[in-house]
Amino acid sequence: MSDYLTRGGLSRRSLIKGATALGAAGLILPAGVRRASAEPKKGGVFRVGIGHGSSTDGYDPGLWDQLYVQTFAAARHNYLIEIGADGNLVPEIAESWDSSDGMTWVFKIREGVAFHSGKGLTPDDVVASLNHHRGEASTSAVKPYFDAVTDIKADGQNVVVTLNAPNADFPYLMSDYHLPVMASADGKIDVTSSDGLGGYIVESFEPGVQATLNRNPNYWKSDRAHFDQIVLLSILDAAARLNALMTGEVDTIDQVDPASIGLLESRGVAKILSISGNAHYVFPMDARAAPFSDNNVRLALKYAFDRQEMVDKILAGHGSVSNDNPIGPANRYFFAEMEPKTYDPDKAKFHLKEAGMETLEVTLSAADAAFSGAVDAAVLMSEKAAAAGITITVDRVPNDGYWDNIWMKKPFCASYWGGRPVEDQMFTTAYSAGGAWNESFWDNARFNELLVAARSELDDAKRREMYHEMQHIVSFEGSTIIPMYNNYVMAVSNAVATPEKISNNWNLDGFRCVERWWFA
Amino acid sequence: MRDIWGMIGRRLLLGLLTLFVISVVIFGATELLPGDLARELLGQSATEETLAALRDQLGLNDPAPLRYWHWLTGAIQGDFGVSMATKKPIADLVGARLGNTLFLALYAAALSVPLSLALGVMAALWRNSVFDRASNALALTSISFPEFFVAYILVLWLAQSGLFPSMVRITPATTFGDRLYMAFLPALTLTLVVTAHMMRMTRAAIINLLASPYIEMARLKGMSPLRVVLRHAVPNALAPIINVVALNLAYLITGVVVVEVVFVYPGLGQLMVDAVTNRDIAVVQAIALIFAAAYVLLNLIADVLSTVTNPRLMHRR
Amino acid sequence: MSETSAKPVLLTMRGIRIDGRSEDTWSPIIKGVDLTLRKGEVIGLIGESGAGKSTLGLAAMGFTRDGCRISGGTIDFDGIDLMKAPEAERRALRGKRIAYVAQSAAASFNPAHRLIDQYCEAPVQHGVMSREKAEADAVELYRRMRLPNPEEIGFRYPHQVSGGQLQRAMTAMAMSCRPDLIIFDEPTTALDVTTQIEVLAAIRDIVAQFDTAAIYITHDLAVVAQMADRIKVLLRGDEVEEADTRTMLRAPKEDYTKSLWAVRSYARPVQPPVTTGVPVVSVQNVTAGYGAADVLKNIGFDIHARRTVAVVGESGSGKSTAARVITGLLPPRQGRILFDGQPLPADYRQRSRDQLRQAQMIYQMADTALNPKLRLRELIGRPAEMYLGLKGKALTERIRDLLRLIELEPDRFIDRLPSELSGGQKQRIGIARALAAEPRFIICDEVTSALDQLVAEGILKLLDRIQSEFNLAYMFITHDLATVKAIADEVVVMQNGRVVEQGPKEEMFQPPHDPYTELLLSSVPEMDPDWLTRLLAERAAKREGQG
Amino acid sequence: MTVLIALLVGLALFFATGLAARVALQAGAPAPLKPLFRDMPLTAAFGLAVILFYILVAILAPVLAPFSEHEVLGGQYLPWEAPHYLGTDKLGRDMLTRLIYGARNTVGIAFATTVLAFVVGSILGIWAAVTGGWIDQALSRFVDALMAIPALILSLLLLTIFGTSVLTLILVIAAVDATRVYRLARSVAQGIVVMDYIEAARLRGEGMWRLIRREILPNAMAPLVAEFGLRFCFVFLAISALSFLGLGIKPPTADWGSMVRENATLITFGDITPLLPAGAIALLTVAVNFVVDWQLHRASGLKE
Repeated sequence: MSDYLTRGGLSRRSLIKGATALGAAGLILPAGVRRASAEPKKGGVFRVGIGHGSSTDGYDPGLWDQLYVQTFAAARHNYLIEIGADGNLVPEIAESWDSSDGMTWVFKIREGVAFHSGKGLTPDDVVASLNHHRGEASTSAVKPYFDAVTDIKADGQNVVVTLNAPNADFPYLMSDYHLPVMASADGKIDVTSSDGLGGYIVESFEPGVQATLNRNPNYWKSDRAHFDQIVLLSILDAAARLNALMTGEVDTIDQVDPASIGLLESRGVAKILSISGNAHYVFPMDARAAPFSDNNVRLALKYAFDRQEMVDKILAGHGSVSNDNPIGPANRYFFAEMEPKTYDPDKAKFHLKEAGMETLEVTLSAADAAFSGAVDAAVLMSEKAAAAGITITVDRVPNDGYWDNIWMKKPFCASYWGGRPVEDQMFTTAYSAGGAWNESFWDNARFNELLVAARSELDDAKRREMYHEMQHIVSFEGSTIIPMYNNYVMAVSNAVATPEKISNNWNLDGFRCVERWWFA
Repeated sequence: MRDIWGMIGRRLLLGLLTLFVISVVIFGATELLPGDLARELLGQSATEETLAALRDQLGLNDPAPLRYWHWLTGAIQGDFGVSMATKKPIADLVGARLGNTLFLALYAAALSVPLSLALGVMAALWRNSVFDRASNALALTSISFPEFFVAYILVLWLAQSGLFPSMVRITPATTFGDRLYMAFLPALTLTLVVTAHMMRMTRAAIINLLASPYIEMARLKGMSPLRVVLRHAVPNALAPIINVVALNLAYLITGVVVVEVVFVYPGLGQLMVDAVTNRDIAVVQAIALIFAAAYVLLNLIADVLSTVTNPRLMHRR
Repeated sequence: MSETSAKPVLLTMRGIRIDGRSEDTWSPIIKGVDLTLRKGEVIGLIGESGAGKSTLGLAAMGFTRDGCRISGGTIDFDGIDLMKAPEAERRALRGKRIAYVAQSAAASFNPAHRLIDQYCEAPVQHGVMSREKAEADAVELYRRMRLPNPEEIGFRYPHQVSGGQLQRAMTAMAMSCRPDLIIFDEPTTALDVTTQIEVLAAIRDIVAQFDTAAIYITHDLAVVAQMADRIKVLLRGDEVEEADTRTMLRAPKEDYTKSLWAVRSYARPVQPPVTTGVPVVSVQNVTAGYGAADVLKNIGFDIHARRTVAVVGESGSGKSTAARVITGLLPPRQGRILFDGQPLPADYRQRSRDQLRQAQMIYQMADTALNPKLRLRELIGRPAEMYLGLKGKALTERIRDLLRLIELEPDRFIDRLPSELSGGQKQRIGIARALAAEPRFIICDEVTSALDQLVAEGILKLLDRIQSEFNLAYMFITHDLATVKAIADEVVVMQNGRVVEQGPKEEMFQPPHDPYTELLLSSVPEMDPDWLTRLLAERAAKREGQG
Repeated sequence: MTVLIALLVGLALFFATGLAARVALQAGAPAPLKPLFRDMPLTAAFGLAVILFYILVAILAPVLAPFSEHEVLGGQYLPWEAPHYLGTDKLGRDMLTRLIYGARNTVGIAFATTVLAFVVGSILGIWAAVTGGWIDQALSRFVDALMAIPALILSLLLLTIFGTSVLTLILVIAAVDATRVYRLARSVAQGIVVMDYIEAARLRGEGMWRLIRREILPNAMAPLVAEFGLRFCFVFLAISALSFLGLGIKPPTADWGSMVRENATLITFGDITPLLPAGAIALLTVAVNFVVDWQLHRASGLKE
């Protein structure tokens, strides 16, 4: 893991200019998996079984929320910027980008690219695509990203975005899966249209069931989109997904049930791809409410369970221990040297005593909607905490309505984060005071101060220092228990070949498996 | 025959009343569910601001009775509206799924009804024999495992060996033969689930009659046991058998969510669970009414058949 | 009735023993009976319920009901050993050479099939004749059985045909293969007297025409006297005696047989008619019915204390409906019921508890009138507890008194369930339950018609005794004129919902009669082997005279 | 081959248990009950033995179980060897212990639910049959409407609204089941209310409660008991189906339905683990129905 740190020497300039190496990819190929053939072959029907999908899935990018629509979008759409397998920002529809002050961002739009409908791409399409997420009437989930955006306009072949404050990481936002470039008319995009710039053209789509797409013969990338046809199947049941893979109904599945990883490997019909990233599971505590308002209580809980056991049992080893740190090993400024927390009932008791308590009784609300295995993780925590005099009552709540009734409503619950490519985004979203999704309602003056400072800090070493301090604050004063980073675990049939590096920023090779993989 | 048409008319009216009650119950229940469509659509990434905007767009800010009234007036005019989530007409959304559901239900019925009737008759014929006890125990065992468990076992035995596909992918281009082949495992699972009930009822209905004087009469006329059961007992046991078959058919249409999930079968059950989860009330209502209508109609058909096959009701003095 | 002693023997049963299983033990039902039957001969089997008549009759077909087994003896039918023959061979005989006519044709015809289909089943399945020929044959036999519309009646379902006609159709069906032997198992017991005549006549003629041997099972001596050449009397699985019909009627040897003969002689002393005083119950101008149809049309009669009014009529005459009106289960459309001169609310739910207590009812079928899950203690005790407020020891004492009153030993019976009683005992419990309320008026709805005559006699005597002891008024619903003779003070004859005749008993049994009463009276079988022949001749003559 | 051997072993166990139970019951039963057991078919003896065994296990769970119900003892999926005779589950809890406690929780909850459904359903059903008129019509139409909504979806709705505590789980499943019981009870009672003894009781002026409780209910018991057996088992299945949708009994409570669900993916690999709880449910179902069949047979008076 130290690899990440030694390679972290990014210059401010290189960050601002596109297409520069950034961190390292977290590909961990299991032993024994053949190296993929270097030269991708064309052809075949690639079927993916995805553990998400709902009848309400649609083409409105503002409402996308899960892997099915994300992968579906990646198959038919292009974005301004792609995050490469190794974490690089790769130009996609934006040929290049630049900013002189971090406030005015100029994206040069690629020429000679056409939508599936045959309509040529113009910068106006890009403006309309971004504007869909802005403004009062927008229902987009990423509307907050654009709070700082004061203006978006087309300027010749460029699109110029103006911010109200400098943000060095702004290009990263433009890679967000909510922001595909879509065809526009009269300054509006059509959210009921499947039309896109991507490598595959939609043939049929039944929400919650399947989508079939055919290769776009006019795709501007020649070294991508190798399959003739792709089929995305929504298979919600974990066992059904496994069965589908084992009986050859699909070529790839996501979210392999940890319990069956070993058994699946031993069958030899498929290989497991276990990609470590920044995704992590969390148990936020409401920092405003007793007893969690006392940091000693929070620390007691943080020492009262066995992180390694959780990684072993909940993730079946496909993940790594987190030190209550939302910044993952794949991030640039990951603070790996922070003193680890181990299961230490005495230390937990000590902190309890500091808080003036002999015993502690709390209720932890969890549902597998939060993350797969959340209830089990809560039970494990509860069992271990008993030794420290802490009684955690696990309240398994319905999956249905979890995000509405439990999350950010109950004082102690389960949640997850997909991880964010940049520290600022992660911290701003979930840890800054008043942040929309500050799920622990945590408010730390020093942290808030550092957050603003780091955002516009130009010196990389100072920036690193600031982010390290912030990670330490979150870890030891924060109100969020983060026991582990979860790998993205997929299983692919032996017929499928993958590049050597598999993206770790999102599942299924950053949703791009449909574009990057091929049949051997 | 006049009587029958009268009965059908009355029952249909009553069915409409039932549908109305159900629509109120379902609407009320979905109203009581925590959260709403906007919240579900935006999921974890919802903020108060985006929620408010989406709610406004979806018309969720109207009071509940008003929304119900809109829905009801639309429904009465045959317009079940559009899915609030996808903006597609409900008819499009539900249509294909309904076809799939009916196909699977009929498939499973075509397997299970003859099977359970035959087993039931044989068990009654050789009552208390080894065959009777064994088929009874087997039937009981098959209903005492959870449906998804039965499904997984069948997949383990019949799909992993490559005999049948473990999941169903139906497209408009799928031929009927392919459909039969692909949907075999879900249909078999359902068959195992419903056979026991029908078989036990058939057996009981027949045995119940075996003490009748006319059965003794048939035996005293020198008729063979098989003929006694088939010709003399079965026609009189039809009413309870038809009823239990109707009940199970209704189950096959309305109660197969779990099997649909396991075999990735795009049926109505999954769609309804999905719609409930998403609080897409228009879809929930439409499917609930389809289910209820299926139930009402099947019961009606059962009653009509019971009447038609009962000479006492068919041929009045 | 022909001379048959010279004909060859058809059926020989020797030392027949049949066991029945109750719980887990086998107990004998038939204890070694012999029976010999010649071709064309009719033997009457007579005895009370439990005598084993039907069991023996069925055994002649080599058949036992479920839960029974033949444990000894031999059955030889025309040279075939039915005990040793394989089941298939026995099955081939049944319906073809030995046929069966059941007690209730309504229950024994399969309700799902037309009569003709059921007729044809045996001949076609046994390969005796083709379906077409069988159908033609059916019409012929229906005609001989004097069924109306013989061409069409076969195409009806059983429920569309009246009981008397069904019974004849069943006899025709039994004849379909021209069997050598027919077992008649109480074929007229479920029929009204007037209908019974026609069926008896038809059966007798057809058996004679085809020279078929028959075993005629019945509990009714007068009936068997008309039908049988010989009579065999059974008692609890044993043969009491056997003799040819006339000898048996004239000079029975055994005491038991004599006691059977003697039943008919019971009649209680005649009470003078009451003309003054307020009747306990007065039915005034009552019209009532279900749906649109009136079942009762303007009927009225009075019942005085210590008097029994018998309401007589055939099924469908409205006599039970009258009882429902009085009890308040069926509020009348017109008319009213007075109790002690005071009008009763029409609906029982509006009556006071005391009004309910005053009028009690005893039902025909004790089986359905007593809750099978309650013990006698509660069955009898409940009215006493409810109406009289008795509790604990006083209640138990009262129950014991009542049990003694109905001649049941309290210690043995108080904690029994109805299923542990005989038919007569059950009916006594019904009486005790009515008495427990200390009523003034009791409706007895066919209370003896489901009972053997000896038992019925006991019940009638008990009712008689209780009436004088407690000063009760009885309304006695019955179709049986013998019962009327035995117990009534006054008689109300009903037909089609109307009262055709009413008055004191002596007047009723003396001419001149209303024509319907005349028909009823003349249809009661008499213990004279020639009665049926004579009656039919008389009626024919009368028709001639009228024609 | 293994299936065949398992079948043979199963059959042998069945006969052995049945015979032993019959002998034991005859020997142990009080004198008045002895004939009851003497004539008992082997299936019923087997069923009774199994039920007694389950009850015993449920009552004695804390004594029998080698570990505590939800203690995490070691690694996940440990093999079947001492001290974990049936291995451990995915959190490292002792499988045998979980199974034993599962008997207590699952059977207890299923029993409470079924009893509740029967009390409510049969009383309402009989009441409707006795009363008739508009009350009967209104109740029956309402129940019809509820039955027309698929049970699983109705329970899903109700549970989502009212939460998934054990109490609501019992109430909701009982409510859904009660509609089925209502229908049966009503139709059975309709056959009984026309009996003369009911007429006699009405004419006597008996109240509704007494009519239901003393006059009708005892006579409606046989079909109700038969239904009870099946419904009892359906409750397990309902709970496990709800676990499938994430609404069953809450962890860390051991419950067979959820245990099957938890380990269901392992079936794909032919692993026997999920068979244990599923088998426990199936065995009990079969046992209960064997006993019910026997009781029905006795009640119907069919002798063969």
